[in-house]
Amino acid sequence: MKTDDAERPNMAVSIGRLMLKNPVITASGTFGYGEEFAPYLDLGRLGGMVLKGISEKPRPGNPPPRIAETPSGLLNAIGLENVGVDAFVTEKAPFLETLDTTVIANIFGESADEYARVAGKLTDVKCVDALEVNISCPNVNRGGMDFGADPEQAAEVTRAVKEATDLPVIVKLTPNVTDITAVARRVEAAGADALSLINTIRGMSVDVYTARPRLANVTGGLSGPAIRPVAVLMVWETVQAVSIPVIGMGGIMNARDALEFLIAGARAVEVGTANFVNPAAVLDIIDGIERHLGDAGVDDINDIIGTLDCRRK
Amino acid sequence: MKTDDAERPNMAVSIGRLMLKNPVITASGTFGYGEEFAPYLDLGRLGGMVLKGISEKPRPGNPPPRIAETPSGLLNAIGLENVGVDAFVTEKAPFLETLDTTVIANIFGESADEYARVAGKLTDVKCVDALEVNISCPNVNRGGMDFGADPEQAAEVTRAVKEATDLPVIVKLTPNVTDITAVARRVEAAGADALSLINTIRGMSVDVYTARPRLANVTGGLSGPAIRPVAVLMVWETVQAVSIPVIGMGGIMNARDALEFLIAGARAVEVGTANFVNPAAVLDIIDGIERHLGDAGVDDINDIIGTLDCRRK
Amino acid sequence: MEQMRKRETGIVRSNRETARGHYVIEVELSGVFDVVSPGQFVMFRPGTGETPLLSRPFSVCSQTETGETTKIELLYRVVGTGTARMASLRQGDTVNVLGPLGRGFDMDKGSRLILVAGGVGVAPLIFYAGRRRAQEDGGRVRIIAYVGAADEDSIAGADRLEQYCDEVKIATDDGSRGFRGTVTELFRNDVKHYGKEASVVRACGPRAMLSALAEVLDGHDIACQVSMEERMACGIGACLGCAVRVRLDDGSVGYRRVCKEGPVFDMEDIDWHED
Amino acid sequence: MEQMRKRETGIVRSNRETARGHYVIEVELSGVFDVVSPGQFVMFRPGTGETPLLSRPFSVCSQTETGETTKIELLYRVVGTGTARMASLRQGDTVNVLGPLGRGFDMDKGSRLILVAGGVGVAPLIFYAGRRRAQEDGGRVRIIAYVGAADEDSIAGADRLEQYCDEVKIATDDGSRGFRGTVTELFRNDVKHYGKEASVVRACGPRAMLSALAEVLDGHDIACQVSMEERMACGIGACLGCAVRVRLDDGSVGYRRVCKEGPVFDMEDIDWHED
Ligand SMILES: Cc1cc2nc3c(=O)[nH]c(=O)nc-3n(C[C@H](O)[C@H](O)[C@H](O)COP(=O)(O)OP(=O)(O)OC[C@H]3O[C@@H](n4cnc5c(N)ncnc54)[C@H](O)[C@@H]3O)c2cc1C
Ligand SMILES: Cc1cc2nc3c(=O)[nH]c(=O)nc-3n(C[C@H](O)[C@H](O)[C@H](O)COP(=O)(O)OP(=O)(O)OC[C@H]3O[C@@H](n4cnc5c(N)ncnc54)[C@H](O)[C@@H]3O)c2cc1C
Ligand SMILES: Cc1cc2nc3c(=O)[nH]c(=O)nc-3n(C[C@H](O)[C@H](O)[C@H](O)COP(=O)(O)O)c2cc1C
Ligand SMILES: Cc1cc2nc3c(=O)[nH]c(=O)nc-3n(C[C@H](O)[C@H](O)[C@H](O)COP(=O)(O)O)c2cc1C
Ligand code: FES
Ligand code: FES
Repeated sequence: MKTDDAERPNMAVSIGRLMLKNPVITASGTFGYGEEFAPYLDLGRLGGMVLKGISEKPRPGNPPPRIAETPSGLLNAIGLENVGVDAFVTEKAPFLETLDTTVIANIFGESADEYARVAGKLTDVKCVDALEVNISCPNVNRGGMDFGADPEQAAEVTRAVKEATDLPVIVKLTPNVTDITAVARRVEAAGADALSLINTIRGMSVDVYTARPRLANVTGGLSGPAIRPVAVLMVWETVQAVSIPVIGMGGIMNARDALEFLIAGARAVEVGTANFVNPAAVLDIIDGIERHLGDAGVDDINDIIGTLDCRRK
Repeated sequence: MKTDDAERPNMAVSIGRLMLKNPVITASGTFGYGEEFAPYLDLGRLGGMVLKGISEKPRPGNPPPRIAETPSGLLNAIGLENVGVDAFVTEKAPFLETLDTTVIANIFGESADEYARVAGKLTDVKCVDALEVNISCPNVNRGGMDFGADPEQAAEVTRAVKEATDLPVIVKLTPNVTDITAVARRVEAAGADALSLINTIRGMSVDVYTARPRLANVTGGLSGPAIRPVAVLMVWETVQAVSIPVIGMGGIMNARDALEFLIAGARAVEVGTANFVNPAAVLDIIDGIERHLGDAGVDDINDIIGTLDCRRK
Repeated sequence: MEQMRKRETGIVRSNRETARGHYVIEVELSGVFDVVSPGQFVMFRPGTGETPLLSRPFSVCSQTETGETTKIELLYRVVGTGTARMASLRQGDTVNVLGPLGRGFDMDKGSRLILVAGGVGVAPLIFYAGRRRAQEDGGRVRIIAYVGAADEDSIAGADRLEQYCDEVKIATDDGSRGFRGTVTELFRNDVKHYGKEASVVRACGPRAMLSALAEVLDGHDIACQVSMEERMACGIGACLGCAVRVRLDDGSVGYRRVCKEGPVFDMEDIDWHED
Repeated sequence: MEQMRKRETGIVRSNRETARGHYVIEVELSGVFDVVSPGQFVMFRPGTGETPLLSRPFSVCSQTETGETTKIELLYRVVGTGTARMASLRQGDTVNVLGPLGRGFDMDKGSRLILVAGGVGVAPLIFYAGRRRAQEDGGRVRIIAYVGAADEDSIAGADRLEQYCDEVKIATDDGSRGFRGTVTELFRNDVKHYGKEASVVRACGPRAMLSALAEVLDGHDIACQVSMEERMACGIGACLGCAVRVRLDDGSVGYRRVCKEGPVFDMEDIDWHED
């Protein structure tokens, strides 16, 4: 590894007007509000941090068991437990203000209006640098179908949030759709500044000895290395379909995995489940990417992004 | 394990008018036309065998590399290589006629007409007991979108095949859709005798050292244990959405995995990738299910099917 | 900047089966490892290989400081993929350990201490009993342990408890050793004697056992702390995966994180009624 | 019914690093194992654990019959997950072996045999050379081996070739031993001498090396068989994953399965032009 700072490759990337010191961001719901990880790593080294999803009112979450391990995967049905936007502002934001890290608040709601209200409230919170809009949430006004499953509703939420805030808006897409590029294009047209993907893939698991689901909620969301090939493909397709920046995620455990997404065209990556396996995983990933650039003789991370070569040899 | 035959549990299941001696079927594309496996197991013990997909004309398949391993998964882009229906009838069918096994031919095409023609030709082949219609195939008349991705086109193919044959018709659904139950219901209404699911999930993988896709075809289909939670959920949802029998598959490696699908309501299961890991895997699965029934004091496999208990404790 | 905590690399010193399906693994940790309070746990993962994906939580059963390094012991039962893999570890193998984590038992100050253990729940209670003995100040504490197991062959750790306890009472489901029945039934017969003198209970075991214990203690004025189990992903309070239902001050129910607010809870705080 | 073939359980007898990153593993198989012809391979998988998912193909490097059991050796280089896991296997560990599989080399009958090996491609050629010597009938065959490696430290198996060969010529990319350059460049210098006498070539190595060899042999009347590599899922002809492009009789190109019609092919049957 390079020791001389002057010789170190540039790791900074930009997601529209959002500048990140490096392309490695912690993913929503896997890093709490940062506090829990403070004893394990210098949060200032992160490219960015996406907070646990915030809704208008506090939500208690689902009954346990909430998680189950599957081959190379984690099924979760946390149920979007969170303290609600007001408690976030008073209880969690002060700690985040002390950090020199890009903070992205993740928001969700049960109606486009709720999304807009949460976005509005967070706009004035000093530590929040951008919003990530989780549209993998049932629309109560539409029989519980996820906003993200329908391009039209995804666009509606995007418009509502854009009107409510002047922060950069990243819309987080769900993989549980026939054609993610159709949703991506509509969300782009509705004014999103960037896209992030993928959220978890719907799944379930059965305990065959008790004939019961392994999650109390029956179904959950699958994350972890198992979903990586699906995520890389969706990111690659989306990058080609839109012109706004795309943040890739899904099963990134190490620098090699992160590079798959960057080479496929993601301008940054989010790391989720890996934080559970090792609370300092993101640092290893940042260092590993830097080392890879050094080994490859590349002095700017931006020169790696989107370099996938699909020509037949 | 029970030694006395009289005490052994009943393992026979029926898929509509198709009777299987047990619920374990080998999956299309993972068991060739049976011949390759004959040295490794008594094919007569199988619940059934689905043949490698057959199209009207021979197809050469994709250039190599055609496969790549991912965490707990296998990505493949074989490209539906096959000898074509005529060569199948003359070269492969004679061997299959010597077997005492339920043989299900898997068919695909680039238009509803091609599906119908292949179905028609196979109807008169003595060894073929049923057809499985793979609708995860691009429709050349509709800009290359998979038939299976659109309920309407899926129904059209189903109708075309039903008109061309009097064999039981099992339609094999793709998981790459927003709502698999919508496709399932339309296919049922179009006359399918049964459904099977899931086919592979679309994915890709990047070699970060060469910045090239790990498959020459760039994208491929993901199978293996990684996809099991997704498959179990789709099977469970589909079972509740239709009244025709459902055959479940996706990542079944052992008896425990097979039981997940049966408990979730599948009347039979198909086993794919596991055949590559151990050519006699299906026998272990059949024996394991039988042992499980014995341990649980259940004397008929049908008493396990659909017993999933989702009530909160 | 203050000293960062980190996931430590450990070396397996020994790993042996002590009762049917039950193992004790001894791990030497090279980094700085905090003093563990009994009831605290670690997140444990074999150092190589990709299965299992997540670390698994285990109560610390003993801690020994040896100059630069710390040795900890975990007592575990093989129940699935992770513990099966763990059982295949051999001397010299590398493992990852994150901890100590969570809230341990409060050290009691009474004159009588009652331990109630179900299965591998004995692990933190061995640690507790040893620590309690070591901290005796003046008056000797009388320690009585109740240990439950499926059968004689699967009683793990009772011998270690005997080093510290005045009495170890055993219950087996099939009666192959000691009382025939559950450990809470055995305890129920004795509980009426315990109210008179200052007694506290420390318990660890499957939820059903702890729930039965809550019922046994109901109406008796005996303070009890229990160590709860729930599936965990992170172990550090971030994933919200390990929720346990508790009774809140206002009488309503809510969730707490077993890894952070627990694993040890005051018995009366847990909502035992349903799950 | 005739004897069924099955995946055999083997026990690791030894597993040692013989050159940088290169190992030789010796496995004892208890079941009936067919006589392997040099060039045939086995599908190999550690017997426990879930990583890797699929078995990996390895050419057999030697086979020894010892009464009821068969011992085989594999020579391998660590390049990824599966081979890394393989390198961590220890004596006594259980493994799964399916084989022997595919089409091996035709045994030559010439008076001069030329072996061209790149990297671990030496494995089946060691086996071939040994078998060829053992089958000598009357006239002695002259065996000349060309072995290529990255550098001196990563030359694997050349010593074993020396037991059977009259001459072993080495090429290293960095010139740290023998000729500086590729093994095919080294061979190119000699090829003109070989046409006169009945010579055959047996080669194994990376595709790029075999492709260069095809070009070197072009125009020379020397029969050559090559062992090809392609990623495999099943190893028994069922998945169609291991396709290699070949020239068909009618001049068009098509695919053949490396695991079934190969891994050994006549050099002129392969379509070297693109992939
Ligand atoms: C704070 C804490 C301390 C623990 N201390 C010990 C200990 O000292 N010794 C010991 O043997 N075990 C202990 N456990 C339980 C131990 O973590 C599980 O047995 C282990 O995670 C199972 O992993 P596995 O991969 O073998 O099983 P899996 O394959 O994951 O599951 C097998 C079975 O165990 C159940 N299970 C899995 N994880 C848990 C869990 N965390 N809690 C309850 N049930 C679970 C599953 O539902 C399933 O029925 C503790 C758990 C917690 C939360
Ligand atoms: C018939 C045959 C015989 C072989 N004999 C030997 C042998 O004797 N000794 C030996 O060391 N290796 C041999 N190989 C190659 C060996 O199978 C691969 O090195 C091994 O599968 C890599 O597994 P991995 O999990 O470590 O690597 P992976 O993580 O799967 O891949 C690491 C790298 O190796 C490449 N790779 C993976 N599999 C193959 C393959 N089958 N062919 C070519 N490249 C591959 C990948 O593209 C990747 O770049 C043989 C291959 C075949 C087909
Ligand atoms: C326990 C858990 C909780 C999550 N909570 C949220 C959330 O609140 N909002 C959100 O947008 N995504 C949430 N996610 C999804 C992750 O941010 C991420 O999209 C997904 O896990 C895929 O990445 P990974 O494979 O790296 O974990 C959660 C994931 C997990 C595992
Ligand atoms: C190499 C390979 C080839 C396949 N070919 C076909 C095919 O020709 N037709 C088809 O319907 N499905 C095909 N499939 C899909 C399988 O039949 C099955 O749906 C899928 O692999 C999921 O099951 P598994 O996880 O048990 O493998 C193929 C799968 C693999 C891995
Ligand atoms: S295990 Fe993650 S919050 Fe408790
Ligand atoms: S590896 Fe499956 S056909 Fe060759």
